[in-house]
Amino acid sequence: MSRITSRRVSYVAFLGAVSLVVAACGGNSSKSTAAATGSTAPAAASAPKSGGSLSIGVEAVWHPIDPLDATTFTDSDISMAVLAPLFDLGPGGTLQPDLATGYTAQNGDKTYVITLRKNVTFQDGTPFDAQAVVFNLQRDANPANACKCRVDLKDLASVVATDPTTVTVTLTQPDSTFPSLLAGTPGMMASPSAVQQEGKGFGLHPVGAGPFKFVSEVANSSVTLAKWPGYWNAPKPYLDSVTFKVIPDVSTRLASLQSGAIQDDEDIQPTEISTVQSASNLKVESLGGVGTYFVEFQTQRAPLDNVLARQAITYATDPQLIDNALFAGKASTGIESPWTPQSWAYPGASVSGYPAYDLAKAKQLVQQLGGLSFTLSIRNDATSVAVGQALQSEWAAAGIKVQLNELQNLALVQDSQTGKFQAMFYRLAGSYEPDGNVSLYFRSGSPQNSVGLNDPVVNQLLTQEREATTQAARKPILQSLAVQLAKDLPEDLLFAADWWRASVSNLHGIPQLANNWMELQGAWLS
Amino acid sequence: MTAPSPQVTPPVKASDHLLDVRHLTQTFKVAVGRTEATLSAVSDISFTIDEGQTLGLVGETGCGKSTTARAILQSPRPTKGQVLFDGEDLTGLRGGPLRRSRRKVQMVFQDPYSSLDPRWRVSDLVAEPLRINRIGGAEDRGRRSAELLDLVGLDPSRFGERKPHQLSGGQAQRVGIARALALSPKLVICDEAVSSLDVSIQAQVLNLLEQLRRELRLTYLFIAHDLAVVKHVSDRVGVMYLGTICEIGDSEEIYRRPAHPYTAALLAAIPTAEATSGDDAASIAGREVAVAQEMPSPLNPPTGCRYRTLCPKAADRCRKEAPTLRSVGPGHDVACHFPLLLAEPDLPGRS
Amino acid sequence: MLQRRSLQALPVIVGVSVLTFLLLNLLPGSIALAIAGPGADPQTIKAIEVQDGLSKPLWDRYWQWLWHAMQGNLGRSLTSSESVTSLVAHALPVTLEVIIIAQVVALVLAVPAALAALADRSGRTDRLLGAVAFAGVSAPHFLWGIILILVFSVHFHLLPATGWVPLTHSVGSNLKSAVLPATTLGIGEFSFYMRILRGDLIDQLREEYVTTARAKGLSGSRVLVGHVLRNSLFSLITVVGVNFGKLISGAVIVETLFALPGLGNLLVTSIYQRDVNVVQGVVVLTAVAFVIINLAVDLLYSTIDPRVRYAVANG
Amino acid sequence: MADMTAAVSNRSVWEDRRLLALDWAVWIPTVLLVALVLVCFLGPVVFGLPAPNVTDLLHPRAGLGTSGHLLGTDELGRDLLSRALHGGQVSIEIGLGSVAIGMALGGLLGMVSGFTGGWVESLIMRVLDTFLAFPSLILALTVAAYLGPSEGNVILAIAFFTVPTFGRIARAGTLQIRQRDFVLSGVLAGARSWYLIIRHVLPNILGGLMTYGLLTVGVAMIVEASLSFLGLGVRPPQPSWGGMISEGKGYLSDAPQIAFVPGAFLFLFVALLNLLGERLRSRHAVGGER
Repeated sequence: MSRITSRRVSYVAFLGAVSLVVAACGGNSSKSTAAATGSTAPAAASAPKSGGSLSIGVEAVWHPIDPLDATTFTDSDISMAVLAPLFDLGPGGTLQPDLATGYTAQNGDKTYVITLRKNVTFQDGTPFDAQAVVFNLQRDANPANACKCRVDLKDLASVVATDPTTVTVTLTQPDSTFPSLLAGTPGMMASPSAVQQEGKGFGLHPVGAGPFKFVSEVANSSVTLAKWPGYWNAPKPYLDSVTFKVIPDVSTRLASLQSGAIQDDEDIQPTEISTVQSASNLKVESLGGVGTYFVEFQTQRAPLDNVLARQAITYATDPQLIDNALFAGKASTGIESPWTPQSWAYPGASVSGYPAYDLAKAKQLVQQLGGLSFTLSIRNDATSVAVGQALQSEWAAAGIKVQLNELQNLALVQDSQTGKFQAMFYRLAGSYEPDGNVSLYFRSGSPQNSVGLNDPVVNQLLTQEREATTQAARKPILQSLAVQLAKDLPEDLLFAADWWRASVSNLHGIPQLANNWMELQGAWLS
Repeated sequence: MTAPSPQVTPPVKASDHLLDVRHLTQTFKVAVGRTEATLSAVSDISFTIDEGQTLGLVGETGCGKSTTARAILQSPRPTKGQVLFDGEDLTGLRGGPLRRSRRKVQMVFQDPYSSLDPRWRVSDLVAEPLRINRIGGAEDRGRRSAELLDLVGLDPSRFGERKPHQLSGGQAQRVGIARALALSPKLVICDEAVSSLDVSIQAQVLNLLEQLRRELRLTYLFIAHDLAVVKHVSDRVGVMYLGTICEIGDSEEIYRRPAHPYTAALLAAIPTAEATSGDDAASIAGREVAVAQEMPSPLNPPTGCRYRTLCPKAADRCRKEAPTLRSVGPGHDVACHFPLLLAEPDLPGRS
Repeated sequence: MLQRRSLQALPVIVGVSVLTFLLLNLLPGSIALAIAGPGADPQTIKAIEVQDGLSKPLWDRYWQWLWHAMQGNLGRSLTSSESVTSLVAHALPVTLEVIIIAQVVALVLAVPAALAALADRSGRTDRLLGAVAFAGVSAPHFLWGIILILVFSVHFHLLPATGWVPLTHSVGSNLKSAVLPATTLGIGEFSFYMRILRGDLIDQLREEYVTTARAKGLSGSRVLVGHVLRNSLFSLITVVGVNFGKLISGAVIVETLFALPGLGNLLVTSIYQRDVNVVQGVVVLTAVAFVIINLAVDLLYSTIDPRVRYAVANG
Repeated sequence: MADMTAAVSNRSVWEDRRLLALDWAVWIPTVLLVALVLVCFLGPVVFGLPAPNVTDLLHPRAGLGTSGHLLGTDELGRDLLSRALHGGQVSIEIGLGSVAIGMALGGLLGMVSGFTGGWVESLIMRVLDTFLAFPSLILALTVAAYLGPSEGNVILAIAFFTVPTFGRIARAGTLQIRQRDFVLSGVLAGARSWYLIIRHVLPNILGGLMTYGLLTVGVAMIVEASLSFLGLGVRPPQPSWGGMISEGKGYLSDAPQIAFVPGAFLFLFVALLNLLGERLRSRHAVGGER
């Protein structure tokens, strides 16, 4: 993470299926306590103050502000402010009301009845009602619209407006996670009349029911939003205007924060934390993370089709050393399963059977194998290059020879999806819902099963875990899954993919959502 | 042998002369401001040189002498006309045959330094033509190169290893001559071969050329802007003005009885016959400047006779009709409507 | 001449467009996947391929692009679906402003520096300025940029480290946001211009007319400024003109570093996103601009200076 | 434009070596450059430096003067001096290699087009103009992105964009040389174009090309750095000066040496090249001092 150049983009760009994976951690209990809950005011004693404008430095550019196009976190952050979702994903993954006030599950999680907030209008004056929700969900699910979020809605059977404030959604198969999806991209509500009027150009003139109105954008540079007085949750929003500025380079982004050009840096390097902490006018927040950094192995290709080779590599890996050297020891290590300490599925720092760092064992295995050499594919960003080189040297100590194959993001993603690699350093955005970290990637035949895992035990555990309804029932199944994965070893886990946000000390009221999206309606400057 | 443009040029006839230039024309396209114009550098000139003879070609700078020389050598090719050398039309040849025929015509250049690659040693420069034509081995060529240097009066052991910039102008020109002789040419074109040299050196080089002609039975086309120099070496003299030949004839005849007003003007500009071999190069240069200022542009030559704008005898006819060369005596042709000889009542007899 | 030169420019522009097209389409990685975003299902990717005509053969797509381009339609961005012309229209002023300020700053500093160096020929000032000029061209742009950010933004908080305020929003803030990038870009140019100008001035001083002017009793400084500098500046201007093309490359680095929404940034982002239409449009427009500037400089040069002519050799 | 006209003159700098050797502005940078090259290529062995890619994750970002690491270590604990010297090898190879290729190809095209004239010249010049009209860094960027990261590919990508300039310089020189009488003299002696190009044109324009080449080596090294800045340099962990600077860019506040050590090497080397190239070029220009 020396330079988490595209941390937020890559969450999406790296492994995709963001919307499914999106439900993220949020609740880093230690640091984000008071600010954590939805739209409530921060613990700071003083009352929120209206006025002022906020500039946020973001890494990635955005797509048109349209649920159909949203892929990056910047897309989501802007959508949150302009369009607003049906639900918010609060800390610990609890659903909180936004444009919808609640839901009931029926028919064994196959049917959901969603109740909507009354007396809400879109920014163009048209009413927000059940018809609008039906319109949006159908638009997102229509294959012709090629929504990037369509994978979320693939089980959608029907959407019906039961009455002006009630929508009934029927699925083709039970899915207990469906409501949380409505806190993601599919839940973003665009004004139907504006969509009809603008057609493809909607994303350039987005209209929603969110706290801020879209004012203008400068392509690849900035988006400006202004307070919308008609917002249902008056007196929010407090800020008069918000500007998102694209600053792709990590160090220049921090320099911008230091020099006052922006008030919030969405993503700083771990090595920069101390710099920010020492500045009196800045503060840093850990946003935690439910994703992980890991090296994935192509288990169908020599030489890593041999589990002993994978064990040797994993034994030779010392994540703590890399963390200390590159990230000032700030990354969360002790990850031996696909879940981080932020997730309720976290099985603890040690998973039985997982080959934790042991150089002697690694050497012995390499000897037994008669040597081991392979290619590690990495993205051509500074963080990946640094970690890749560190891994290379750690493995070299055990006699493993590695060639680094630096690729542009797109080529890397494509190689991953087509299984054209031996080993690949990767980062998974992670999902608050534990299933999101595993079933897509390890179930036989899944298109995203790039590691080529084909283990009936894993498949069965994945099915069991989905069918179980309560956390208590699911947790032991997930524990067994972790143990089975430690045995199969499709990935060498390094550390949690958590991130840090730096901002000026007088910025308050941005809650920590589980998916790490930014909700700005409660933000204010003192 | 094919003529380049059959419709324009008459069929090639065999020639008794060593060099027979017929209707030679050379034009260039040049940019003037933003438009393109045609510069007619040489316009329909014809002359012959017999074996062993020297033809002097005189005229002021810019009159087309050097262009003529280069057109004869097909570098660049003339726009129109034929160049018969040893009975072969050079304009019809290309590639290997042209290279072979042209070997017998060599050139001595005005600026000896420019004609010698500054990076080569003298002995190599002289031997290069042999090397290009793969004549003899390296040793033979070395020997021949030494002979040639000897022939032009340079001690091969002293000068062979030098580079051109370590030579004086006269020495460099001698190297140029030796190089031109390497392939035993029949015709040597001396393009202002002495004009860049000091006057005292000029005489030495002229004497050398004269000596070589006798010893090697060479034929010269001797180009110069200085009538006095030409007179020394030429059997016949041609006078050029603005791309045309206005008078051609035996050397003595031309000097004694110029028929063209321009020739007369040129002769009159030579201070005295005795002084020309002396050291008044300055006056020659001065005269050149003076005339050059008045000379019309070859981009837009006068109609009719090209000399009429400066001619004291110009009449209406001169503007309307371009004079052609016609005989005014044995071997003496002039292109003028009112030649001086005819104007004179008692025509001196000739022998 | 004008027609001839313009006709020569045409194949160059077509050549550039073919080259870009080939380069972009031969890059590894599917364009449709780039648009769909990773994780998209095959159906979506297929839909995008059909929608954007990506499944057609390469030459078909090129002809289609060329046909539309000739009608002034450069297509739409594959990622943002904004029209390429409007993307360029937004980005161009930023790049132009930075480049122009960089050029102006470089020139404004280079002229007095060259004169000062000349006045103190081979002296201390001359050497010092010479050293500065050498330093300017001896390190990559981004190294100077990083140093400038560290000093002026992070340490002294004088100027914003990054970002861009359009001229239409606030002239003051706009200039503030342009200072560092333009300076970064201008450092190399200043060095270049100063050295050229100094050399040219020395050459001019040797010319005959200077001696004549001095002989006529004109004062040294009068000759220098009135004649010599004027002549030298003229040749400098032509260099400046030609240099615009080179600066586009510099802008790529500077805009990435300073997060400016200019052409360079647009180009790099688009290359990474495989936004073929945008890259194609920007590169071709840049080439057109380059060709036009060169043409203009050549014509200016030949019109004003009678010594320069296009001699067209025969054969 | 100014570069091209100065590139060729009657007398070449390489000609009078004795005179050159007496000019301190020529020999000081030459000696220093040679010394720097020697240090880069032999230094690691002579000084017994640690291997450039051996990491010490326990002691990353050591400062200058740390025992065993004269210039400190980088973010992975690798010896910066060793990396800077090895990186120098790569950078110098890239600089020289790309210029050599560019000069050979551009020189050949320029000479052929200048000497031959006609449609051959038009064709070659239009192709070169095409590459010249392409923003050079973008060209290198796309080529590098296309070929993938490796030292050889970076050399090719950079060579690609030096070709047109060398081509133009060679052509301008050839046009001048072609008018000289010794070329006509060669033609009259029966020489073929190839012979004249190789034996007479090339030796006479080589000095100008080499001088410009010297300056271009510096430019090529800077372009390498720029490509690395954009993530398209040589394959890690192989060091290059440019790659090291961009790697170190992330640690400017707490370990500036990671970026500034290779930065200083690059700066020194390119500055010396510029000094030397500029001096040689000024000797070329008619009239001497400049």
